[in-house]
Amino acid sequence: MPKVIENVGCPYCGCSCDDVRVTVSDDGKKVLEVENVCAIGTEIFKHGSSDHRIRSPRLRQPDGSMKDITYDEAIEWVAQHLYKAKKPLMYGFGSTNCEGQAAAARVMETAGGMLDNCATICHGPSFLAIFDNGYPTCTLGEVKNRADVIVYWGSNPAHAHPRHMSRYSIFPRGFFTGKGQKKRTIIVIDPRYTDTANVADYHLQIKQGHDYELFDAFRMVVIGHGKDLPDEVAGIKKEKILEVAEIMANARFGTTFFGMGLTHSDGRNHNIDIAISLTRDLNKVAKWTIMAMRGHYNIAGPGVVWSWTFGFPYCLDLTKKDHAHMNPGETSSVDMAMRDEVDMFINIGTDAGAHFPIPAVKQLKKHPWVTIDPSINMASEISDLHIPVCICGVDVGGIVYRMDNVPIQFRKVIDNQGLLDDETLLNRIADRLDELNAQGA
Amino acid sequence: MSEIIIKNGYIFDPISGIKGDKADISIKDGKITDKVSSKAEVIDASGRTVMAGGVDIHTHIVGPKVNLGREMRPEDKLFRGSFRGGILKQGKHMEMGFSIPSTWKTGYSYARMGYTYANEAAMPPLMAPHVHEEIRDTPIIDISAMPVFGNNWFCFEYIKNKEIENNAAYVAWLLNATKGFGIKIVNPGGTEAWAWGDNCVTINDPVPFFDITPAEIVKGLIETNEYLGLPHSIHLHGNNLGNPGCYETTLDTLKLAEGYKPKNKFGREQVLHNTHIQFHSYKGDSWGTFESGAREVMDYVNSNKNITVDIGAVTLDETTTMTADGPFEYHLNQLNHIKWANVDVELETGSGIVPYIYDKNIKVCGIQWAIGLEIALFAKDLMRVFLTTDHPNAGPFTRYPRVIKWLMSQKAREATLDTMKYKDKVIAASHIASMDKELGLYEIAMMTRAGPAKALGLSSMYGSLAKGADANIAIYDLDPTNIPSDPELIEAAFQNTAYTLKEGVVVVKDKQIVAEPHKYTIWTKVNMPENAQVMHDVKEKFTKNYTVNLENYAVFDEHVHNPRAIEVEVA
Amino acid sequence: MTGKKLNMITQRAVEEGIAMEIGKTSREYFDACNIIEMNELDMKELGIMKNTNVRVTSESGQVIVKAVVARQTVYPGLCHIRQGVWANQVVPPRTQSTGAPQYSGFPVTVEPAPNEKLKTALQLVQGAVGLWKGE
Amino acid sequence: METVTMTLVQQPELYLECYSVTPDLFAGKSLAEIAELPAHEGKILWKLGDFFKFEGKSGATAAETKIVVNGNVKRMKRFGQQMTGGEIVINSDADMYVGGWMRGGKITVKGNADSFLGIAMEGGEILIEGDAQNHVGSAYRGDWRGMSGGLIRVKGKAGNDIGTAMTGGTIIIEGNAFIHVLTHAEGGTVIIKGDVEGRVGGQMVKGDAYIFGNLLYPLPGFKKIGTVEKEVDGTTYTFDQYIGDLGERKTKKKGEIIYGNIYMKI
Repeated sequence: MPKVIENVGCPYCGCSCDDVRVTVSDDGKKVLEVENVCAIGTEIFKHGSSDHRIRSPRLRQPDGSMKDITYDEAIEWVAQHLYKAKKPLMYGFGSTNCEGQAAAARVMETAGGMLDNCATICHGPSFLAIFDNGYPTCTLGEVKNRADVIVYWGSNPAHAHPRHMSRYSIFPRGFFTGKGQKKRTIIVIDPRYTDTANVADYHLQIKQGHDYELFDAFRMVVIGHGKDLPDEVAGIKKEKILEVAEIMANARFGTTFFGMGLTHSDGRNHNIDIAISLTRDLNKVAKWTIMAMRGHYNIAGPGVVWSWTFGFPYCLDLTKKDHAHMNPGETSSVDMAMRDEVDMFINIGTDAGAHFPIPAVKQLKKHPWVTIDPSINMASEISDLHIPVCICGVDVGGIVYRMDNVPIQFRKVIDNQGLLDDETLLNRIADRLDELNAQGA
Repeated sequence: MSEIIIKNGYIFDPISGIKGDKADISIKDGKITDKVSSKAEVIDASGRTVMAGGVDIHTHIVGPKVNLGREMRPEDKLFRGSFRGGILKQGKHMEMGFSIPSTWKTGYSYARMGYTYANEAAMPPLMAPHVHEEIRDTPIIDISAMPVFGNNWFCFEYIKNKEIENNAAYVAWLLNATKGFGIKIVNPGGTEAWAWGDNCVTINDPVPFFDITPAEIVKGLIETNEYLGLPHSIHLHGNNLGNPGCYETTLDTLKLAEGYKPKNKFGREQVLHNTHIQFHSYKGDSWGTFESGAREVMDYVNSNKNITVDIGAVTLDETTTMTADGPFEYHLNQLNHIKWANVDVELETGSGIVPYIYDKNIKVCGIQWAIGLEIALFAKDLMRVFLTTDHPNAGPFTRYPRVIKWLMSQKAREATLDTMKYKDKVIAASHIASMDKELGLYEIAMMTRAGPAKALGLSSMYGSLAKGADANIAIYDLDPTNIPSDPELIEAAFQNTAYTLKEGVVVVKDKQIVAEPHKYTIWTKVNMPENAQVMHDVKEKFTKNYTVNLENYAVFDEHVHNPRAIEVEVA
Repeated sequence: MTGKKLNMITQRAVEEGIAMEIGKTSREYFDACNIIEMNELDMKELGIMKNTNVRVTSESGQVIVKAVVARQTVYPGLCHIRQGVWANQVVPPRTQSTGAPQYSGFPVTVEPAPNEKLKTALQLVQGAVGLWKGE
Repeated sequence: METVTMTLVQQPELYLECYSVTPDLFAGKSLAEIAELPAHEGKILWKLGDFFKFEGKSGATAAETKIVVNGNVKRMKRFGQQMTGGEIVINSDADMYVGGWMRGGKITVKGNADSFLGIAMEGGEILIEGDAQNHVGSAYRGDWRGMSGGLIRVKGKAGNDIGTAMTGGTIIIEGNAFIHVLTHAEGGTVIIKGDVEGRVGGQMVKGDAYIFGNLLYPLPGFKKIGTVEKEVDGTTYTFDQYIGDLGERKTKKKGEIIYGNIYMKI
C-alpha cells in the first residue's frame, strides 16, 4: 500500500513551505506523487527517488575518470587532506539541515580552516547591512495577518519564490486582512518589468544600479524634505516618488521584501543598509518591517547555527583555533579564491562550479576539491572526490530556518538506502581529524 | 558508582539553614547524600567557601533574539579572542563574544562562576525548535526556557472571556508543545500594540482590537498559573519599562497580585515574580529629573510575601539590550541611534535588540547602576530578591562576580562612584552613597541559588546542598573567616571557582573547564485531560492565521536535548 | 567590432529553477539558461535576429548564448542572462570587498555570432579547468 | 630613533599575517627575540624569523623604534596593526589592514596597499605612495565607531567605502575614488582630488567631503547652499557647498542644525 505523508517541508526556496503531501511506495523507496508544491519542488522529490541518483563516493583517477570508493575511504581522504591543508575552505550549505551545519562547524574548528555559506554570494551583503544597521523584521505570518502595503524591491518571487505571494504576502487572507489582495497595495521596484511587477499596483522601473539614490529620495520625503527632491531620481519622476512615499507612510503595516537586485549591484550592503534606515524612518509614521528574500530553504540555517557557535553568520576564519575572525572581502569565498588564499576546497550542499564566476572556479581548482552533494552537478564533475549524501526533507529530516528565521522541522519521506546524511558524514570526518590531531600533537 | 567527599569547607546553604559551618559534603551517583564509603574521592575545601551550584532565574542565553544579537554584533567579538589576551581554549570549543557569548562560552562561563542552572527568560513559542537547538549546544549547565504568553492571541481571547480553565488547558498544551517551563509575560498587551507601532504604557491601556488591558492579562495569567499549580509563578516584565516615572506603573502592576495565594506542591511561596526590577524603579518625569525609585518599590516588595523580584543590576559595560518588549527597543534606539533589530512574531510576541553603552560618564547610567544595587540593599528578605543583570540587558552575566563585590563591599561601591563624571549628581538622585550595608556570603547564597531555586519551585533539586539534591556544587577560593580587604579579590574568587561540580562530576578545576558531562533540558509537563474546545481553537488558528502547520509546530522529540520533566497533575 | 556595450544583470528564473533540480547536465537546464534576454530595440540596432546566437564579452570572459526578446522586459541598454553556468562565464568576480561578485550591473559587449555553437554546461565548466574530454 | 630592518628571505605559500610587525612589539627586544614573534599562515603558527632576516636594533619604546621592511611583501597582512608610535616603512606593496586600529606613529608604503587600510584608525599617519583598494579608514563590520583620528594619504586611487562611519581624522585620496565616501559618517574629513563615481555622504549625519574632480552621480539628499573659499591640504580653493544627507537624522548645536557638507571644487 502506498503511504501518504503530510506536513512535509519542501527543500527548495526560502519559503520553506511545510504543507507538502507526499505519497511514497509501499517499500518506502519511491516518491509516487507530490501535492501542494510548486513546479520546482516537485522536481526535487522526483529526483530524490530517481534511479540515476549517485549512491557511492567517487574518486577521480589519474586518467580523469571517476572510480567508486567506500564511505570509509572517502572519509579518510577528506580527513587527511584537511589535516595537511594550511587553510582549507568549506563552502555551501544551501541544501543542508542545521544538524549538518553544526557538524560542519565542528569539522572546520577541528581542522582550523575557513567556513562559509552560499550567503557569501547571495544575501551576504544583507548580513553586512544588518551588522551596520540592524534588522527591523517580522515573521511571515505578521505579513499575512496585518500587512496592507507590500514592497518587492529587487526581488522577483514569481520566479525565485513561487508560493511566496500566495502563502505569505499578496494574496492570503489573515486575521486583520480578511479581504486579501483587494485591500493590499503592491509596489514593485525593479529595472525589469518582471512577472511580479505584472501583479503590482505600482512598478517603478528604476535605472539599474541606482537603488541607493532612490532610497535616499524616499527617506527625504519621509523626514519632510520632499520639496528638496530633484525632478528625477534613478529614472523615477519626483511626482511618482512622492506618491509612492505617501502610500508607504500611510501604511497600517508595511513590509519591504528585497532580493538579489540590491545585494548584487553596486554598493551591495549599502543598498540594504539604507533600506533598513528607511524602514526605521517609516516606523515614526507607520508600522514597517523589512525582510531578505533568502534563496534556499535552509540558507538562513548556517547563519543562525554559526552565530550561536562562533558569533558570526558566515565568512568564518577558524584557522587560529581558539578564536574566530570574520571580515567579508577578506574571509569570503570568492575573494579568497581570487586572491589564492586557500589550499583546499570542500563544496557542500551547493554548486560552486555553476554559481561562482568562472575565474573563481579556475582558481579553486588549483587545489584539492571535494564535493559533498546528493546530485551530479558542475562542482561534482570537476571535483577530485564526490561524496553523495541524503537530501534533507527527502531521505533525512532535520531543522531548517525559513527566510524569516522561523525554524521548520523537516521530515524524512523515503528510506535513505545506505546513503549517509551530512551530519553523520561530517561527524565521522571530525572524529578522524581528532585522531589525526591527537597523533600529531 | 562514583563517590566524592568535599572536606572541611565552609558551607553556605540557606535551604538547609547552614550559615558557614565547617562541614563535609558527600556525593554519591550525582546526588548529595549523608555519607559515602572510604573509597570516595576527596576534594579538599579547607579555607574555602562551599555553596550549591548557582541558579540564574532570569537570563537571555539561548534562542532567536539572543542569536540575532550575536549575529548583528561582529564588533562584540573584535579582539576579544585569546589572540590578544582573551580566553584560551579550555573546553571542546572556542569561546567567542563578550556581551552575548556563544553558546559554548555561555556554558563554560557559568560553570566557571559556579553556576549550574539557567532559566532562559523568553522563548517565542513559534521559535521553540531554535531554542532547543541552542540548549543542545550550551555545555554543562541545565537550562529551562519560558514561553512568552503576555501577547498571545489565545490568552487574550480566553482571559477576555474569563475562561481560565480553557486558558490553563492552552498553557498546558503550549508548555508541552514547546517543552517550556513556565509562564513568561513581557510588556503585556504592549508588544501586540507594537505590531501596529503602538504601546501600552499603563496597566489600563487597552490592547488595540482585543478589548483587553494589561491588568486583565496579568491577573488572568496569575489565575491560570495557580489553577495549574506550576512549579514557578508567572514571571513578569511589566509595562512602561525603562522610562522615567515608571516606578508608579510598577507599583500598580505589583498590586495586581494582592489577594492571590500560591497553590503548588513545590514549596513556591510567590504568585508573581517581577523580573529585572531595576528597570522598573525609575522616578522623575524626564531624563533630566531622573532619580531612583528603589525605596518606594522595595518598601512594597518587602511587605508583600507573595512577590519575588530579581534585581537586573547595571554593570557599566558596553552591552546589548534585547527584550520581547518591542516598543521599548524602538524608543531606546531613537535615543542612542545605534543599530536596531526587531522581530514581531505572528500571534505570539515580538522582540527588539539595540546595543547600549552604560557609560559611567553619563549621569543616567550612574543612577541606573545605583538603583540595581539599592534594590538588593533595601531588601529585607533575600530569599525573595535575586541577583541578575537581566543578561545581557543591564550587563553580561559574566559580571555577576562584580555585582557581588559591590553588594559585599561599600568600599567597592565608593571606588566605582569615584570614577563617575557626574558623581555628585548620581549621589543626589540615588540612595547608594548613604547605604553602608554589606551583604554576607549567606545572603549572597540566598540571592544566587537558594532563593531562585525556591521561586522556580525546584529547590529539592537545585540550589541546595540538602540530601537528595543534584550534586551541583561550587567551591570558591574565599575564606569566610578572613574575607580579603581588597574587594577585587572577592570578585576574582566568584569569577572562577576552585571547583565546580555538576551532578557529581568535576567540570571546573582551578578555574579551568575539565569536563563537559551531559546536561538537562528542564520543562514542565502538565498532565490534564485534553480540552476539546481548546484543541478546536488551536486547529482553527493554525488553519487560518499561522504560517506553519500545526503538526510541525510542537518540537519533535528528537530535537529536545535530554529532557527532564517536572510533572504537574491537574484533575 | 559590431557589438554594443550593454549593462548586464543575471537573476533567477523559474524555468532555471526547475531545470536545475532536474539536473545541470540536462537538456532542460541547457535550454533554460543559455539565453540572453534583450530589448527589441537593442537587437534591431545590433542586427541580431530573434533566437540566434550572440557573443557576450565582459572584462572577465566571453560566452555564446542565444538572443531572445525579454518577456520580462528590460529597457534599452540592459540585458539579462539567467543565473547559472552561461552567465558565470562573464560575471566579474570582483566583490567591492563584500564577498558577493558583480552579478548585477557590469558592462558587456554583445555582438551577433549566428554561426557560433552553444556549448553545454559541462563543456564550459570542465573545459575551464582542463577536464573536458569531448570535442 | 633606532631602526630594525627586516628583509624577506622566504615567501610564504599562502598569505602571512604580520600582526607582530609593530614598533610596540619590537621595542625593547633583541633581534633574536623579534625573530621569535608569531605570524600565522593559515592555521600554521610560524615565527617572523622563518620568513625574514633582521638587522639593526630596536629602540626602548615604540616611539623610538623604526621598522624598515624590504622584499616583496604583497602577500602579507596586518603591518602596523594597533601600533601606538614609532615608524614603519614598507619598500613594497602590502596586503590588507595596513595600520588597522592604529593609534599613533607613521607608516609609509612605497607601493600599493590592499583593502581595510587604516581601518578604525584613532591616530597617527599613513602614507601610501601607490593605490589603495576598498574600505580606506572605514569601520570594522558592525561598528558604528569608524576612523576617529589621524591622517591617511593615498597618492594614487582608492575604491569603495572611504571613511565609512568615520567620526574624526582626515583621509586624502589624490587620485580617483569609486563609490561610498563618508557613508554613515558622524564627523571627519575626506578629500578626493580626482573624480568620484557617486554616493558621497549617503546616510551622513556629520562630516566634510571635498571633491576636486567630477562627481558623476550626486545623491538627491544634498542641496547647494552657496559658494565658499576654503583652505584644503595647504592651498585655498573655491567650492560650491552642499549640505545633507537631508534624508538622515541631524544633530543640533546651540539650536542650529548641523549638516554634513560636500564641497565641490569649482
